[in-house]
Amino acid sequence: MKLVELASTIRSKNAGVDHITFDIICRERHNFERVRDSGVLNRASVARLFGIEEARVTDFVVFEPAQAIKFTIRRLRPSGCKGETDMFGSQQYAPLFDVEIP
Amino acid sequence: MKGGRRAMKPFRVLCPTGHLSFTPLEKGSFLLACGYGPDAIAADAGSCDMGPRPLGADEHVSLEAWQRHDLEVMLLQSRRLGIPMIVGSASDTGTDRGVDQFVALVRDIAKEHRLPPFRLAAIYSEVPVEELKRRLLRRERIEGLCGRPDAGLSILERTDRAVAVMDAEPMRQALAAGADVIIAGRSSDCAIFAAPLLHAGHDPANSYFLGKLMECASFCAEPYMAKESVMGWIDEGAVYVRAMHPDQRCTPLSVASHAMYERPNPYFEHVAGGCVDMTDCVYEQVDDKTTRVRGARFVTSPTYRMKIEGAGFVGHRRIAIVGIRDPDTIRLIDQAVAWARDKVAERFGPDGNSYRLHYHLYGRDGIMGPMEPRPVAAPQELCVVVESVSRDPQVAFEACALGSRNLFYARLPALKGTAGAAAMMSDEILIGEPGYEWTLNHVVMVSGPGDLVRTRHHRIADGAAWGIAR
Amino acid sequence: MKPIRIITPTGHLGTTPLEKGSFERGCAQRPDYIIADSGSADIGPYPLGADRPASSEVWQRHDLEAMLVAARKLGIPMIIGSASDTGTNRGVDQYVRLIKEIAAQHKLAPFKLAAVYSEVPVSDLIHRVQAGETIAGLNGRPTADLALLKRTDRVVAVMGVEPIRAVLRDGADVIIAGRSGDCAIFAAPILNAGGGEADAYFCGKAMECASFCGEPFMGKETILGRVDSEGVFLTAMHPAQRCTPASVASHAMYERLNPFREYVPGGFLDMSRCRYEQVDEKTTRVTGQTFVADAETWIKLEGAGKVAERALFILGIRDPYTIANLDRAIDWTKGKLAERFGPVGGTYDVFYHDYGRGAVMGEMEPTPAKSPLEVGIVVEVTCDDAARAEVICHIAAKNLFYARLPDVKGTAGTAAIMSDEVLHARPAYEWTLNHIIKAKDQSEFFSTRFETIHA
Amino acid sequence: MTTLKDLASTIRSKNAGVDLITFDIIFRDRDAFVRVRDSAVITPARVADMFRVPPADITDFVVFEPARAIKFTIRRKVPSGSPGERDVFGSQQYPPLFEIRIPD
Repeated sequence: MKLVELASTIRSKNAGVDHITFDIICRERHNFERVRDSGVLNRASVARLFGIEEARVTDFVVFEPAQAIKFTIRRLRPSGCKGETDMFGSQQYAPLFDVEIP
Repeated sequence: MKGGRRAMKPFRVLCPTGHLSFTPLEKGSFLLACGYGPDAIAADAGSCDMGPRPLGADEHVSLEAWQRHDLEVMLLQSRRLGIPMIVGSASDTGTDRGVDQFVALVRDIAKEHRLPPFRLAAIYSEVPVEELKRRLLRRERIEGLCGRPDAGLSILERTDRAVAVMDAEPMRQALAAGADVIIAGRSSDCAIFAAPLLHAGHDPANSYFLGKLMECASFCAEPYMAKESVMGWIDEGAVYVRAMHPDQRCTPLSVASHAMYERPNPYFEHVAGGCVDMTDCVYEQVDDKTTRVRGARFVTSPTYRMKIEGAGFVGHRRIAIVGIRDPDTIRLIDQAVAWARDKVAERFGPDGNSYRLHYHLYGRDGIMGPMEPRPVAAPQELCVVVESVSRDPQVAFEACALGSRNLFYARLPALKGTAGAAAMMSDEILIGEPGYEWTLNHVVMVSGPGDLVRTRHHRIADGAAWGIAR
Repeated sequence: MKPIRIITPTGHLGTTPLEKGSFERGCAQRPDYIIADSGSADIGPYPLGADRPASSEVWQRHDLEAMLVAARKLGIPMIIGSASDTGTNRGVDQYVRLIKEIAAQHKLAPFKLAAVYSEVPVSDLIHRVQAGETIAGLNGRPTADLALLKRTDRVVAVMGVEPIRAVLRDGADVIIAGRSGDCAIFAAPILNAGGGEADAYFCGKAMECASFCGEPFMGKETILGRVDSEGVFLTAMHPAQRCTPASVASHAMYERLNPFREYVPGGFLDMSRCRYEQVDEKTTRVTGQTFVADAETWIKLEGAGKVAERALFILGIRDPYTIANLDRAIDWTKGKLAERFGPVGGTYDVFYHDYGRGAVMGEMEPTPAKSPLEVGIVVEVTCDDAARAEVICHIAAKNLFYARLPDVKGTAGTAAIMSDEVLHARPAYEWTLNHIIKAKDQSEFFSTRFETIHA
Repeated sequence: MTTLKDLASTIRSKNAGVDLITFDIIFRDRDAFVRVRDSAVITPARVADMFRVPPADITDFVVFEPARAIKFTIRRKVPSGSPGERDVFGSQQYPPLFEIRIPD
């Protein structure tokens, strides 16, 4: 099953000027557990998905209260630099949709 | 050609550029062509292609440095060879401002190069909107072209500036009066070349037809090159065009292809006094670089009708650029746009009241709009360019800002991303050039070309006087 | 402690107008404070560096008017943080002027206004570095040196609760604060009322984006927050919105690297043991948050500096051959630019944002579309000189229009020009400072001015 | 399957004045031209349908032998360069013609 079918929210947003943080939130408890326990999402897999070095993934947290998985990456360039295409980092999450969860 | 002059060398017209000063002309092939003994140098300096703003705002789009460059190259050769130089549709639009600007440039160049005195004819064809209103009051018809309705008072009220498009006659008369240099207002492209040919005694059919072939300079040759010279002449009832660049040729295919370029129909070219009929034209290669065409006819119109072009200010423009990568937002983009439009309407009323909003959806149908045969339902990425127009600059700003930022806040069912349904390239509202519209693409009936066209003759002697003083 | 109730109508005052319906419902609850954050580092470095608002003054006035009139009618204090998007001195002064104008327009009875300034002169920081003080980088940034400070045009310090607590104690009715920590403007009155630090900061953290802590998603709706001895309570005011454990917990982690910690001057809020409970249809209670105090006080500094002028041009491409060969076409045009203006990346830079093929994500796009039907291209040129940026941008775009590729069948123009114009974009700025500096106390970088506003 | 793009050497669109966009399909190869011309696949009705315009908005449609070309012209919904313009020169309106199938 694809992540998009299990999660209720998948989003990205600036976390300060140097980071973009990603939130994957599941409204259904069993969906959250399924995603969490699958182990498909981890530092290495998200780094691979976005084509960045793993060291850029500064945080990776399973956040039980929100039934969420949250990770943060250091931006390739700070927000709003010349050449910017996504000032708020708010459209970087789409590739997560198609991650397959067994 | 008339029998008595058959022994003479045919009258040759040289065209160095298809749009004087849009980018600088190429000197190499032009100077080469000057070595072939042209009898006139002619070039078109205008176009409707740049949209209505240059005419409406009465501005030129070409850089003055390039205008000066092209006029200087042409003027020096025309004075050196002692042949007329004719420039039509001065300064992109052919308004009175454009004619005056080119006349001033020619004066400056003459002075700088201390050219011997010469005669210049400035031909004006701007039409005051008041004059058109008077015609309307006299119940004269301002007839719409291309399916446009006839002009009424309301369309004239929306018009800031109008020009009449002259045929060759005013330029021919100026040559007959002894002009060495002609700076003309808005002119039919082909008329600029037809004028010296008519003055030399050629018939209108071949004169206008040759002008049609030559007006874009090397566009009638192959391989494709932008701004190279071509030479044209009429002999034995046929027209000839020859590429001047060493690597270019005029071939039947290249010439015929150009004959149909940028025109709705390949067979007819309308000018004020009539129409060139090219239906029976025959194209033949006569030497490596030259093509001959025979068979053009001229149908004189029973009435003399001049085309009027007009443009008017529509409003201030503001632009915002938004990218979207979320597949759900992309799938529901029409709803997102409707949401954003509603937010603007809440503040300023419906679109069309004090503002207009345009959403350009690059990735779906941003280029072709409703003409797109297969708009992509779900492209991977969309670029939304939000464009607002209003006579009030503050309304234009706010409509654009609300219309773009609310894409970010759009409430769509089944949306997974809640931090913003859009990516702002940068959170700024760009100031576009003011918006204009083509209000007039019409014709009016006139008694003759002199009805709307005025000619002023000058003697340009500043350069010589200055030279003698030294 | 005595219970304290706060409403906030918007997560960023002025960006788009606040929604009046739920705000009026919030006012009808007779809150003790009306508070809103008006700024963000989210809007990029330009507004700070150039010292210009990102929002329209019309909308700023709209929101301030709604809040001021309601606060004076209810007789309660109103607090605005990070005035005019960036919280520079210009922003504070602009909001003070708007408050005066609105007071005059509505003939409001006299009230006491406090302006709290937070801008730090770059020269002051240069002196401090020369004197051996450390300006430490956050997020892996290196320590600030003189070269970095010289590239900086403008700096604000981010205030914590102390400067706001102080003016509240001195009787301020309306507070216009410079750059402030988002949760500090909410935490200050709660602390003054005797609330604990953990609850005060958590309440601020949950409320700072207004209705973002409710569900379903809505943009600018009012939220009511209450702190008492039983914990923090959050209630959505819009009839169709609720605050649920999931929505509040989700928001607690929003826009932050780590969902459990929120750093403020003097320590951090630890949310790792928070409990979220639904207490009624629209309200969620949160307990279990703790505050970990730090012996030292560090103040965050934000700074921005100008990098270059910018010019833009918009084109579209529909021809599938040009799209398939777009990289070649772009390389060709870059080569033409290099012939004329020297190497790209030297005295100028050019970006072809090719929407349709991965412009939004750039290098991070895992699956760039190979042959989209249509590509929208925004040509961006940056250069020190605005006129030169315009010329280069014009040519960078027109060369794409004239690019000749061997297989292309259209010969009248390889691109569609939306409108034949170079758009003058605002200059490019960079975030130079995202740093912290040690302070004697929480008030060191901030100054306060009181004024009585007579209509 | 042969498509128009396999046979034509130039397929282009361009403004023809402020109210019209004109389309040129040009063949270098005479046989290709004859094949497309005689197939009668490209007709005013077909292009009106393809570009979603009423047939009356096809102002001209000509098989132009001297240039080995088929040429037609469409009336613009809005004059060139008006606010909201997508393609001020009309120069990217031709690509849908590429995929027209030409029978053997």
